[in-house]
Amino acid sequence: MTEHFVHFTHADLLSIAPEIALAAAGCLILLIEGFAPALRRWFATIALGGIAGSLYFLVNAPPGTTFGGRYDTSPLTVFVGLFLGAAAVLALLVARPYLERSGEERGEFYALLLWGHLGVCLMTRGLDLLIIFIGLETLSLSFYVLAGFFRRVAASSEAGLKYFLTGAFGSAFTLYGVALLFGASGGTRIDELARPGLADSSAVTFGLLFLLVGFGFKMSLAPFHAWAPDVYQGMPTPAVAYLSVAPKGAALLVLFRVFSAVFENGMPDRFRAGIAALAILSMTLGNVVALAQRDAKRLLAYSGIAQMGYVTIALVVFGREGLAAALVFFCAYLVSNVGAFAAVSALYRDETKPHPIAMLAGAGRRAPFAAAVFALCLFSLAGIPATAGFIGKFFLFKAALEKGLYTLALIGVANSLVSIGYYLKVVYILYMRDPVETEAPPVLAPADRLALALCAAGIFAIGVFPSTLWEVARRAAATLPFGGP
Amino acid sequence: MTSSLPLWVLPAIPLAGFAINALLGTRFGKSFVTAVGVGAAGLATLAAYSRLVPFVAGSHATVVETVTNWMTVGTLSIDISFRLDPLSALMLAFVTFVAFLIHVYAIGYMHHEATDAGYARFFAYLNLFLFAMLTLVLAESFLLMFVGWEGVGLCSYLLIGYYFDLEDAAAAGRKAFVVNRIGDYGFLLGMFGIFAAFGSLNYTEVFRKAAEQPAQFGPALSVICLCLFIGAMGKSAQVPLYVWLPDAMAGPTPVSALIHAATMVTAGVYMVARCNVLFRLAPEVMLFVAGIGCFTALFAGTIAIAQNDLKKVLAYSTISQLGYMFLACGVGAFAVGMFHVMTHACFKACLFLGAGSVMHAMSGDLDVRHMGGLKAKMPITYWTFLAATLAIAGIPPFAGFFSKDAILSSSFEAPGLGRLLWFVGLFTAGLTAFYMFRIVSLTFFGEFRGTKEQAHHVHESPSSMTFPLVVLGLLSVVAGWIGLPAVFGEHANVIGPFLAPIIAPIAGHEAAHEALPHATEWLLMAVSVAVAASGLYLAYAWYAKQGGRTPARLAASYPGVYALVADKYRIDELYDVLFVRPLAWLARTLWKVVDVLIIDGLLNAAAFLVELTGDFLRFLQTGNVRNYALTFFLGLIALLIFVVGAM
Amino acid sequence: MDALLRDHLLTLVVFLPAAGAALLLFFPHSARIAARNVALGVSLVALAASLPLWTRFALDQGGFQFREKIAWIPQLGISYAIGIDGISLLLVLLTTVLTPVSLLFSLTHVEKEVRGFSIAFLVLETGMLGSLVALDLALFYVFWEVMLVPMYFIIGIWGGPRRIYASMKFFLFTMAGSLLMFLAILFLAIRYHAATGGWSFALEDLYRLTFTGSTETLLFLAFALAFAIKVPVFPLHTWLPDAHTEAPTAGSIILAGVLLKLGVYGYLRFALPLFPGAAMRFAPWLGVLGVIGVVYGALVAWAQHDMKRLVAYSSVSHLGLVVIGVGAFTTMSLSGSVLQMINHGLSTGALFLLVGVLYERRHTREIDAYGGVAAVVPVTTALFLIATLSSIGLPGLNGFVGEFTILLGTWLSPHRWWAIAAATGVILSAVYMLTLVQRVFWSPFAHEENRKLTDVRPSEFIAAATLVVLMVWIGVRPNDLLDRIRPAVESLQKSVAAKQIAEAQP
Amino acid sequence: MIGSIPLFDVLLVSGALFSIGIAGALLRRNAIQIFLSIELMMNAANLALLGYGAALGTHQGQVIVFFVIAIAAAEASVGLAIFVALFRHTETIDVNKINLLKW
Repeated sequence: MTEHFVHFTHADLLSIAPEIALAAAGCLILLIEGFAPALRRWFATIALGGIAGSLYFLVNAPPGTTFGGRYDTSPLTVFVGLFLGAAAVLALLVARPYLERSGEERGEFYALLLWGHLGVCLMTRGLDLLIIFIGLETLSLSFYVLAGFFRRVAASSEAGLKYFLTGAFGSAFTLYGVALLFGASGGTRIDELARPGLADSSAVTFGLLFLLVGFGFKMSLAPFHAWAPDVYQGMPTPAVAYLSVAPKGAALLVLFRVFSAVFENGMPDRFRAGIAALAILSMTLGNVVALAQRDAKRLLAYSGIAQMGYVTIALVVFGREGLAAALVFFCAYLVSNVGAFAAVSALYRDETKPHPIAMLAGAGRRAPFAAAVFALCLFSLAGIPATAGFIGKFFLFKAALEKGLYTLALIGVANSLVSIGYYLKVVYILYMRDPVETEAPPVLAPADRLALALCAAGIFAIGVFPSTLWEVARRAAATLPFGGP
Repeated sequence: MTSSLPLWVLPAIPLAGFAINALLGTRFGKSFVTAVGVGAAGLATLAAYSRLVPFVAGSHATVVETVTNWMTVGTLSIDISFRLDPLSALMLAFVTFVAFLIHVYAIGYMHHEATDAGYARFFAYLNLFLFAMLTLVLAESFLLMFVGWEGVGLCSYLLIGYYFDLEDAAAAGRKAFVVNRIGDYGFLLGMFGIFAAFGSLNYTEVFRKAAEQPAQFGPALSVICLCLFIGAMGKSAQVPLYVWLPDAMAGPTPVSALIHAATMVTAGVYMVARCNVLFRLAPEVMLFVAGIGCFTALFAGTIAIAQNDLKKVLAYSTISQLGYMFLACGVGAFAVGMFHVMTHACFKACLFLGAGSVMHAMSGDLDVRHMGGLKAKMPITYWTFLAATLAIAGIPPFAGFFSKDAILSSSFEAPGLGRLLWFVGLFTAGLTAFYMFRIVSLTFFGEFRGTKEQAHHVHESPSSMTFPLVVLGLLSVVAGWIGLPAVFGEHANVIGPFLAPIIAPIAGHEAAHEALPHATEWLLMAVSVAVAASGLYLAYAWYAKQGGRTPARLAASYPGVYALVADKYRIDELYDVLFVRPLAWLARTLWKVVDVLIIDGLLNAAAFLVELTGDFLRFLQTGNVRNYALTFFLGLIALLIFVVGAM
Repeated sequence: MDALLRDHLLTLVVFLPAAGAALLLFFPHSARIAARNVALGVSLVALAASLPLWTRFALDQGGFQFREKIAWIPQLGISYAIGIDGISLLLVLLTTVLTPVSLLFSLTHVEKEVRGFSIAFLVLETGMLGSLVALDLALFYVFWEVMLVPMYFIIGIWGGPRRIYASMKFFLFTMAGSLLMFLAILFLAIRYHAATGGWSFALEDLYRLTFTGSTETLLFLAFALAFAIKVPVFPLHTWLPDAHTEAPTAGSIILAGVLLKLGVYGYLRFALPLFPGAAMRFAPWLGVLGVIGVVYGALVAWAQHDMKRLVAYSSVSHLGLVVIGVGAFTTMSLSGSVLQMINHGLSTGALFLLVGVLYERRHTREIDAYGGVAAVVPVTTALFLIATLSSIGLPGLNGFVGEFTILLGTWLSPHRWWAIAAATGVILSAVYMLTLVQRVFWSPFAHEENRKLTDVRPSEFIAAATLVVLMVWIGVRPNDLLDRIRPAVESLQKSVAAKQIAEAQP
Repeated sequence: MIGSIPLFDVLLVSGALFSIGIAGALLRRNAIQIFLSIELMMNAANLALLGYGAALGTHQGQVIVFFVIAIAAAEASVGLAIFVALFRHTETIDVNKINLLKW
């Protein structure tokens, strides 16, 4: 089978084209940075072009698997690819004005973002643990650097350090998990894990647990969440906007792939219980601690931890129904969360300083549009009907109840009640508190406006007309291999 | 019948008057208001009599006219329908007439009292009252009667509070309404009981069913009648719900005369008489009614002795007289009760208007201790007042004599406690004569005891006020002659037979009681006259002749007793301690403890607890990356144990 | 256009306000006058549009009318299904009347963020109307929650000193209830799926489900809790005094006028017919809580020294009576309850409005800050007096009809003593309301600063007078409403009875 | 060569290395030492891969290891760069002293 590594077929090339486009765009930007710095205003455009290209190739890639069944082009991957692409686009839109404001408009930001995105794409499309691991590392390495992007800011470098150490720690576990699974199945292809009898071997159990931990870390599931608040706080906000959504979705997809391959006919209860425990812990810890946050980005980090807790319920539900619910939830989470970070990046003047919520006081009057979208995103995250967030929870809890997971559902809604506490706290500061400072927040760049508008539109689109999305998500989930009935 | 005015017009006229005066009155000034207000009352009276005359002349057959359906819910269907029968006819006759007279009187009385706005308000309320009273009287169903019932209560509230910027007036208005509401509570429950028992609230149907098979409603009826009577106690100021009436004197005098003497307060008696069929099926309640009435008569009478405020004395005498009426109803002599209602309306209205006229002359002062010798200064007032006093004191041939005597004799012949009731009633009659003549003596006889200015200012009232006085004075002389006792001949008593139809025969009960032997009746009359006369004389001797030395000495020798009586037995204070304060305390406690402390306390505590947990957990995020790795690792270990341990 | 008016009248009524709000989004921040006029105009148009509902409503049929149904999430059988019966008709009209009234009052009294205020108010109206007409549980839930957000802003931004606490409390209380209902709704649909193989959230489909004891009880409680909080039923009422007191006058009017009714409405439309067995098992509790509410609310109202708080607690008392009528479940008591919802909306709305009139001039709600002001504001006094009389159930005004029918209906039910206990409200309401009148409008003139109090402005007068006219109308011709309520109530009772029989046989 | 060593022993050693790595990562204060411990963990994984590959008789294990080594190298370079960047601010890489971001 090794020969597949040496002889590319045409189909292989086409199927990998999207990632090549991303890599190329990144390199191009660095080259320009090096040889024609005058053109730096075009970085964002080039990056967007790269994304557009990759999406184009993705949509037109030949369906089916390539590289000897190691690389996937299915409705599922296309769906996820579009999801990731959207995240990247929104992040890039916010990035340019953000970097301008912080006077650090350096090309590597875009390049790293693109390469990180490339890594995430590899994670979602690889049907081979090795590819997935490489994707994971590509993502991590890019974002370690992005975390420390503001070299002159201690906090940023510290974020880099923390992300790096914890991330490497996590990857080590992932890698060991890969090794164990490889040993048990005799190969790295996921479908090889589907061999009957594997499920009960202890090597597989450990391997799965290590993967769960490793990718749970990427999803910032409690208790593997601790990095998230610090990193989010130190990292440039647009990068956070991407990091807080795309890799999490990819990680959950990987978990779905691996687990459904191993447990083709139903996940054993001990795993169910374990994952459910992670879900409950994340929801509760995330929400309760978020109540006590003073910094906007940290608050969103904890809210993200809680949201990941919710969506992990989908993994407990398992099977294609669960995946479909998870996909919808992530689409909703994408528009809401990226929107929230976009608003944060638009509402604060000095990007390199911390982002105390108190500074948002009166933003409702001083920056009506950004504040309104921010509030909308928060309501969506809180799951108020007619917003995307509600739809995400709706399908999630429906799936849970269908599986008879009443306790999980109850804990879930109890948590959303708690979460309202801090989401409303922010809204209250936005609208009901008089400004502490006279200086208005920066004027919105067109790109900011566009990003915010897109998110708002998405929130309402999903919230009011979810049926199409649900249909597409179900079709996509249906193509999950070994998804059970 | 078809040719004549429909009954609904009667209440409609004053209602229109109210509407016009309420909306436009302030704009067009006093003369306009007078025209509308008094005109409405006059028209209503005319309309009423245009129906009454043919009715009385005719067959006295009950007429029921339905206007429209008011509400239909489930099995409940209430028509707006009016009823003209002897009972309502009697009420109609004097209500409209007295009301009209008092409207006239008010022209003069209120002219200086009020601004244009106030004047309009006053007459608007008066018309509204007339509307409500007529609805009450003419209603064919309990519910419609209740509409009028509450309506008159409202007007009494509004008119007592007419001088809303006076603390006591405002308080008195509220007190009147609330105490009446307590009665209405009973009335409501009574209605519910009636509907549950009879499946209807229409008089015709209810009374027919009750009369036809009385047996089947036995115990229920006692409760129903008790509830209804509680309603009556509230409206007609019986012990223990009488406390609002004396305070109600804070209202303008015409109001006291019309609402709190002549008409509204008798509504309770009217209602009981209306329900006589039901009441006679509940003998124990009848006894209760009689007892309450009798006690109230005595109780209020004793209070009246020691009051120095002219209107207060009249108020207590009203309560006392109302007690008489219930006594009559209680012993089964409903017709007699209504007879007394009628006569009382005449002489008590006259008394109040007289008091008003005096008050007018004394420039607002009502303390009898400041008066005296007004006889010369205001003759008309004096004579009419005197006539009314003799009437209420029960001196033949004045109106009150016949009605009161009828009450006494019917209670005398009532079985059971009849004699006791009779005796108390008799004593109270003497009491009445005494305190009434006491104020007459203090007011009109002897020397003037007021200030110079008052003495200078005292004068006879304008004709608009004296005219009603005269008419009512005459009535208090003659009104009683329609109810001469049987001893004056077979057909001497007009009113009894006239009202007989409404005292419908009940299967198994004989309708009217057999008459007493004439000798006994003469005797009773003689006794009551003697008692009344002695009462009169005593009062005259003590207060007119020797200027109140004896009573002063008595008061001095029993200071405690005197103070207690003078303070109206401190019943208000008692209620305050028994009900008002505890309730207020309870209300505050419920609010502060249950609402704020317990419920909100728990909720806020829960919320606070969650936040506190957050504040603690927050510090698990030490910022030291090694702890992160540690938690990561521990989490992994826990997961391993959790999952692998389960294998 | 005709087709629109013919086939989509209800949709038109529901979404006109939302459209207006959307329009206002494009107004500049500074366009205050324009914004308030547009808002008022739109709400008036909505009112006009809702009148044909009254005229074209067919009296003889018990089912839903003006129905519309459009697939929304077809995979789950969720559809935009709306329609009204007699009950919702009246509440819809109450809403379309009270909204312009509130806005009319606010014309002269909301200065800050007028545009935002108008938008919030119009969205709120759509939310209320939507949840009144929704015949699909998912749709209902969406509208039900959507109401919260604008009301949260209305209280939180334009409210009184403790507005933050009040708004948060309001939001969390309501959420706490409705989240459980959310799960229950999903559960119902899943049960329907299990039973029939198809998906549906349509009310009438779910009516057909039957449940066994404990499941039914739990589902019922999940629904009932959400509605009980909204009503509010003792002891879940403590959000109400804060919300009503701190909300701006217009907000209080809508809160008391419409939002509370949605609790009772939801109970009648969903909890009761979906789970009649459990509903009947819990009816006694409901009645007892209602009785407690009546007495408790009245007493606590009496103890208040803040005008708005007093009126707020009076709402607890009045709604307690409505709850009793529902618990007693006789035709009479149910009709009475429905009617009383309208009455309470009008009378309490008017009371809040007139309290607002004083507040806007004196900027205090303390009763002791007034006294004897009838001398300076006679018209306000007269209007307030009428509203008071309506609220304490004076015959001839609307309140009496509702009270009487509820109490009589309850008396005829097995729970006679509820009526006996609740009728004390007749006394207590007179106590606290007349105390209020006496201490604010009557009694000697207390504070000189009240001299400069001005009487109602035209806009205020029109707003209040509208309500007064309606009070008199309902008091004199209750049949106009009762005729529309009757079929709905009867069909409700029929369906409940039928389903109870169905559940009786396993 | 490695094929001649029983798989169990290889796994034992790799497990031991991995645990030592974890211990080091948890106990060390110096960022670089922590990172080296993590590298140790990765190499433990590599060892396991090699052992398995040998046991399974495929070259795949070794192929993976090449990738991992490459990745580790990249990681090291990024990591050290970050350390340097941070050292400029804090004058130390003792992670106990690095806690601007917390709570």
